Amino acid sequence: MTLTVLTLLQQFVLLLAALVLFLSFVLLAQPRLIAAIHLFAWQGALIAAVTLTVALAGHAHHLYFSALLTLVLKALLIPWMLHRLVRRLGLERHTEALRWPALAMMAGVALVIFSYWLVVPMVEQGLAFTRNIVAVSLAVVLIGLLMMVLRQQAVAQVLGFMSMENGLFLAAVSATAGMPLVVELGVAFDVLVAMVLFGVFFFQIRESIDSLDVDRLNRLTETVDNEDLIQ
Amino acid sequence: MNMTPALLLAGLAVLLALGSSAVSLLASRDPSVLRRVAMPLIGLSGLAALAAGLWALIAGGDISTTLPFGLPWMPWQVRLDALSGFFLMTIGLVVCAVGIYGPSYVRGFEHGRESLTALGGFTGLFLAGMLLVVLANDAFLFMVAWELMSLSSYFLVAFQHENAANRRAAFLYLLMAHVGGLTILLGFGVLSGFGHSFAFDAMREAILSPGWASVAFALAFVGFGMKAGLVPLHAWLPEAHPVAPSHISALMSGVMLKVAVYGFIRVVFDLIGQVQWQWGVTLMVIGSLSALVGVLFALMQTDLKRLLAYSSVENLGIIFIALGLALVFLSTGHALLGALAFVAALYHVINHALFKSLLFLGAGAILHSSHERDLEQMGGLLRRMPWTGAFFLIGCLSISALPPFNGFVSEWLIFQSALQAWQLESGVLRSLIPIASAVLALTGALVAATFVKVYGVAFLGQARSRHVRHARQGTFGMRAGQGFLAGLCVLFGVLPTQVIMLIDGVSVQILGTGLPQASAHGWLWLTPISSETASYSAPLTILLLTLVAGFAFWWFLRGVPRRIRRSDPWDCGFAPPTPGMQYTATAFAQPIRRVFGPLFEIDEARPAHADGEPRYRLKLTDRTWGLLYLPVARAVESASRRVVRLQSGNVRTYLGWTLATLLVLLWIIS
Amino acid sequence: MTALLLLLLTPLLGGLTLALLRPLNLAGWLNLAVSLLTLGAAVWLAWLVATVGVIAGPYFRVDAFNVYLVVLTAFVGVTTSIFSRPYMRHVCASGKISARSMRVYHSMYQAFMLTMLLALTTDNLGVLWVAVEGATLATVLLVSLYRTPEAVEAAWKYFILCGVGIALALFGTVLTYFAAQHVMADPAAGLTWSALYERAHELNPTVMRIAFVFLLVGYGTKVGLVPMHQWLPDAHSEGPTPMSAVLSGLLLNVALYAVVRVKMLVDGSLATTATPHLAGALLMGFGLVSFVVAGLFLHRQRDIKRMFSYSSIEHMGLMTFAFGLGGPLATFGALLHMLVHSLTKSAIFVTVGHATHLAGTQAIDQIRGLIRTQPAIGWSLLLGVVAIAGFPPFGVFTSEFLLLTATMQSQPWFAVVLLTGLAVAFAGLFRHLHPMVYGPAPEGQQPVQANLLPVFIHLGLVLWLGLSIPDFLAVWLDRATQLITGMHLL
Amino acid sequence: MIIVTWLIAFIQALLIAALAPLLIGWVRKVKAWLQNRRGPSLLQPYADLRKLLVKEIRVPHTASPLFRASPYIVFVAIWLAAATIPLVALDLPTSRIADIIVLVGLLALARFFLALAGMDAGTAFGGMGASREMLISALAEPAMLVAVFTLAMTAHSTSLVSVIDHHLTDGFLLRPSYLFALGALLLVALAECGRIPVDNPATHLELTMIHEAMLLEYAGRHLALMEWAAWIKLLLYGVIIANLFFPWGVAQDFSPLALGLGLAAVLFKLMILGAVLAVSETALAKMRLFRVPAFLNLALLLALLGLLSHVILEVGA
Repeated sequence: MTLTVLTLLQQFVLLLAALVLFLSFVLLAQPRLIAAIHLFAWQGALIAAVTLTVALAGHAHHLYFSALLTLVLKALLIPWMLHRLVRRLGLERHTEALRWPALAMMAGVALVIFSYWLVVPMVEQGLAFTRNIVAVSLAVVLIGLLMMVLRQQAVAQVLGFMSMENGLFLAAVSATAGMPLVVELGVAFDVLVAMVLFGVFFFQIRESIDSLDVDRLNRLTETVDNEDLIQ
Repeated sequence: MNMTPALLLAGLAVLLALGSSAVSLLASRDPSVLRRVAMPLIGLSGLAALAAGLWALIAGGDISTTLPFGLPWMPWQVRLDALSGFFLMTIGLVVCAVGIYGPSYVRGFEHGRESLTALGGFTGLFLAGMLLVVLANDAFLFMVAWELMSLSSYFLVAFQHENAANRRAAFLYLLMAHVGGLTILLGFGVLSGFGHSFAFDAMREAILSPGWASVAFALAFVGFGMKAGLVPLHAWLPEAHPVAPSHISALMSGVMLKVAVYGFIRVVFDLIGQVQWQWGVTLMVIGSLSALVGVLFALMQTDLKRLLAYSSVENLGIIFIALGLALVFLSTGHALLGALAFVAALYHVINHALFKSLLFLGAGAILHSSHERDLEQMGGLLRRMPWTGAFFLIGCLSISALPPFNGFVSEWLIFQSALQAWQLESGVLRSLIPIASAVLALTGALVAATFVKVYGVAFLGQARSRHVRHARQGTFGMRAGQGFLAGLCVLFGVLPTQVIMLIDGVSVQILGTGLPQASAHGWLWLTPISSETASYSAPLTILLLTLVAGFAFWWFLRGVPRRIRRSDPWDCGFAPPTPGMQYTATAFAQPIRRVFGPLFEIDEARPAHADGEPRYRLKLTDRTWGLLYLPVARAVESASRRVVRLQSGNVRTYLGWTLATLLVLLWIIS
Repeated sequence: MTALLLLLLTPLLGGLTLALLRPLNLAGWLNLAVSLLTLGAAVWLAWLVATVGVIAGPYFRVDAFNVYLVVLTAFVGVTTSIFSRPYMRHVCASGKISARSMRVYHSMYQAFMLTMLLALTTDNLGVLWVAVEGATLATVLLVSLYRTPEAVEAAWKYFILCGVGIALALFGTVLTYFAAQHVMADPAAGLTWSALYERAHELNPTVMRIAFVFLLVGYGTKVGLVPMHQWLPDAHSEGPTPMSAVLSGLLLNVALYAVVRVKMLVDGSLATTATPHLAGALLMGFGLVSFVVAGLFLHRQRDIKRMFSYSSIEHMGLMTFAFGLGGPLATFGALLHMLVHSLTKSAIFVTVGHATHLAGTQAIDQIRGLIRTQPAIGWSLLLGVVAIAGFPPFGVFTSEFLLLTATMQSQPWFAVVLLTGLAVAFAGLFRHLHPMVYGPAPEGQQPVQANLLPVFIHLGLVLWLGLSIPDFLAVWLDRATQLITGMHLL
Repeated sequence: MIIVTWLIAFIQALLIAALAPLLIGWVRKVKAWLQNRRGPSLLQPYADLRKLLVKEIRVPHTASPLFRASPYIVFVAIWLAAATIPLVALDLPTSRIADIIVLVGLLALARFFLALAGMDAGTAFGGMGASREMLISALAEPAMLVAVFTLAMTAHSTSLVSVIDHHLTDGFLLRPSYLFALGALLLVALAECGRIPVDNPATHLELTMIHEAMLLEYAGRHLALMEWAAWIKLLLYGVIIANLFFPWGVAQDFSPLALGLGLAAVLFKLMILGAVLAVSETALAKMRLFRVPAFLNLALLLALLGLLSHVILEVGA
């Protein structure tokens, strides 16, 4: 597939998608929370931009609305809430370095290649353009998950979760010209509530283990020696 | 002859059993209700079952109907035919005795802490389950009844749950019963796969490929064998049977094991149909093993009820040897011989039911009056409880297969069928079968040794402990229950021809051939094959025995002064013996323990003269524990120990699992 | 349609009212009343479905498959609220939680019911997703209700794991939608399950495969399939007991329901490809693994509620396996198993609630001699476990009977695995159960004021189902079987 | 005719009881000769019996009624068993009452009560004797049965009459199975009748007693019955061995001549056997108890070999 066959807007979409992917890489490696939150906000903004572009391209009117929704939710509201939480938790200065950043990067790259390899088989019925978008968004989702695996800081984990959601949005808008409106709203509502609850939990966790290091949440486990079965 | 009344009677038996359990559940306030109402109902239910069974046996033919329960597309189906009738009769006989015996026995629990509600309720359910197993005509009802039987008997084993050993026994029992039940279920799965239905009729029609037939046979054998307590799947039996209340032990050993035999016969002989000689050989090998191991361990026990439980293993082994013979003969086309072995097996089934429950009831009577299960504490009970002593003696004689009692007849028949091995074409089988019968002979002799030990130590000599010295005669009900069974033992020994004529219908129905010759020479003579081959006249034997004994008695007493001087035992002129000087049960078994040493895991501590208070300690354990059970348990333990690492407690690890699963699946599908 | 609206609006309004309602003892009763009303609506709906067949509308579709789950959900909701009223009052009185938390509890209880019913009745995959995610959000606060460190930790794990899982499910949904774009005349209908089901064979198999993996992992996390199950025991053990009852009894069912719906689509789409039974195979694999692993977990439990949550995982694994196995017999068995399992398991959790109240702890090795102290509780627990272990005459046996025979007929080797797993799980349950119910009671253990009505109702029903399956239910299940497998059993 | 046969059977039974002491006397006499003693007269056993019968009876305090009943049961069981074997004539009604297995069963019955009686007084020696007796019988019985099965399978019948009949009609054949079976039966007979090298009927040395240990407490008439029963048992084994393996001379019809011939023949065979027994008892020494199992395993081995050689060598196929 060469770019030449694509319209300008489609090329633009691809560009934005690439940027989103890039941002989630940076997010994965970013040690400082505040900066990570900003990155996340930018990612949300990019998603909104993608939505807008697709809307322009496809004249799908409800997409304007969802672009707006995305912008407000992902680029403004959630980052602001996170920011506030971080400040109230006094974590502005908090930094958390990955143990082996290079390895993490490699893993991310591997995930990208994997997701591309995964979607290659769908060649028929002119999926060519959307296919790659799907690959990118899949990669974003997986990297988000990887970030949740690698980061032991609760807020960072939430960021990973949210960037997964970004990947989902990307797929939804770019590959399928947007989900039905009800679903969009429902999803947005869920994400918002989730964010609120995350906020609640940060405080609960901190008051229980006065830290936000999820590795220290290890009370509930199964390691005890029972007596023998035939006793 | 019309079969409907038989079916009605059988239904009545089930209802009475359920009713008795309902009564004791509802009237849980009053402890005496179990004694006054529930146990008599049990007895009546047994009576009804007995009548139904006899009717079905005499009438021949079969009758079936459906009950408004079960799966939507297949209601419960019940069927009463000769085979079910025979086992109904067996159950009925024992249950009658228990019904007579029970009331005064359970009185002992009325002041205990255990709830009699559970005892009565589950006794009724237990009985109902057994009856339904025998009546079931489809796999689903069969399994429901089967598991109901296991479950309720489990609750009865766990009845006195204060004692940790009982809890352990109950756990082991239920576990193995569950596994066995599931195995049987899988066997039915195979059969229903070929028959396209859970109904037995469909399975009977189905033609299985030999491979699948063998699979079904193996599953049934393992499942029912586990319930019948065949070695090496017997470990639960000597644990569970003794700890239940004695009348329940009688039911479990005397009847429940027979229900397992019924299931095996129903599935292998009736449902699978086309049999293979390899199955017969398997049965004979396992049966011989069970018989030998069972009796040897029985001989080593000092706990009376445990000893009886082990001897049940032995007797079930004998039954399965006979069934194996039947399979071999049938598969090689000797229908008549097959029928002979089959009848022998059934005969032993009912005999064992009679004398084993008699012995358990006797043990219960001892336990009831002296609170003692340990042989080493007993002695001289014959003079304390003469009736129980007499009945117990009859039980011992019957179980030791001594003429003219019933145990002898069945073993005689088994020997007869084994001796027809010369008719087989294959030399291997010809030489294998006599060896099995040699094992049988050895078993018989060891059983005699076992019960000489039991009777001699428990009932003869002098009491070895105070509470045994003050044991009292049981109530009339308890004596009557034992007397009933003892009388039946004698009857089944003295009139074998009639019994065989009764059983004949079963083999005619299942195998298509009976034993026409058996009663050809009148009720006096039992001639299984022909009068030239072998003949036995139990009535004449006992007649002559009594005549000659009487004559001799009269002869020797005539004239001579009837003065008999009581004196201290001479005992080679040593000091007058104290109870402590008597031969103990352990001592009695010592020579045989030494001869068959390798079979046991013996932990023996012989004290040196030096140490202050020398005590002799002996502990025998079943080798199967170390060979089979503990390894399995350890395997499960280590597996679970490994598996729990999944639950490491770290949320990131969990997320890692999710990611990994996702990637692996994605990789798999593309 | 009115019935449907009533069904959904009742818990919604009830939840809102309960969120505002101050007096506590009234709240308990109101909760019960709302649940009862919901049950009434559910029964009405069921009656309608029984008479007119499928009730379809925009975004909603009620057929035999989900209507019986709807009734089951509403029913368990009622019985659990019967139990939860005195229980939570006792908890509140003991000062473990504040009045505010009580309000949260009651409103969230109804919110949970709402999401469950919504997820069941909707015809739209997107709405289904929203509802399931909503269920997570509704319950996560309840898990952390007690605010103990363990509770918070459990809630966090529950939240994160299920959130991630559900996000993956959303991606799967998006992919499905993406595949639907090219076959649907009206793109907006691209998430309507019934529309998709009619044209399933046209959906792009490659996309559907990937989508299925995401949906399976996503909803599978909520079903509690190994190895995504880790949240389940934590959430069950740390949340309030009524919550555990409905989680085990309902949430898992609904998630499994979602998986099955998706499987039906994928099967249609893959029917013509080289791997027509891919979905079934994956389900069987997950099912068996969960089944065996959970059985092994049972052996090393210290906490009674954790133990029973593992047993839930085990049974969900069994059902998943059965659905994967396909075929009318297995499917019928699986549907029946859903029913009896949730009835039995919620009954067990109710009893466990009383038992822990009695012993004052959830630690297995400190719960002793229940039968001695309070026979009612001891026997209920014993019988409940007996039922869940698959002993007749309880209904679990019937379903396991069908499952095992079906397996033996189509996949004999798996039958052996199932046999082993059942034995292992049984041993694991009873080795812990025995010392708890039997044996002497510790000093000074006093009986508690227990309300075992729900237990008796549930066990009674399970017993009834074990003895005979009533015709209307049989017809329901059969129609559901026909929907799923395309074949009638009766 | 029936009456006559029953009469003959009855007479034969009495004859066995009457002959048993004589056989013992003969064995003792021969032993005495072998030891260069004159020894007691052949009829000494009868005298012993008479003496015991008139002596007063002592019963230990500790004994139960079973103690007094046992002698009768033991005696009758063994006598009945002996009555069913064809001593002089073949086809007697009594022999149809019980075949070989029943015969073994009757002997087991006698042994059962003997052992119980030994334990009844509650003395140490009684228990010891019972325990050892049961051990030996447990090992001897299978050997005995297997040996008998060999014959039974050859004759396709377990009835002694048919076995002997079959043997007679076949005439003299060199059957390896018979050879092994004969060896087995001889060993078993030694063990069962408590003869050297398994047990020593003459000793009362405490720790070596087996059979005698069970009779320690008996006196007078009871003792007489027990001893007599033991002698009949010896005779019974002798007759079985003699008539099964060397059946020639047994009367096949009831003509007085045949009967007389049969009696003469059986007496002759018994004389020979008794002499052989005496010789072996003089030659051999008594074994330790725990070497007896090896002895009896040899018997079982012989019996099994006999069976297998019958199955493999003689039937073929």
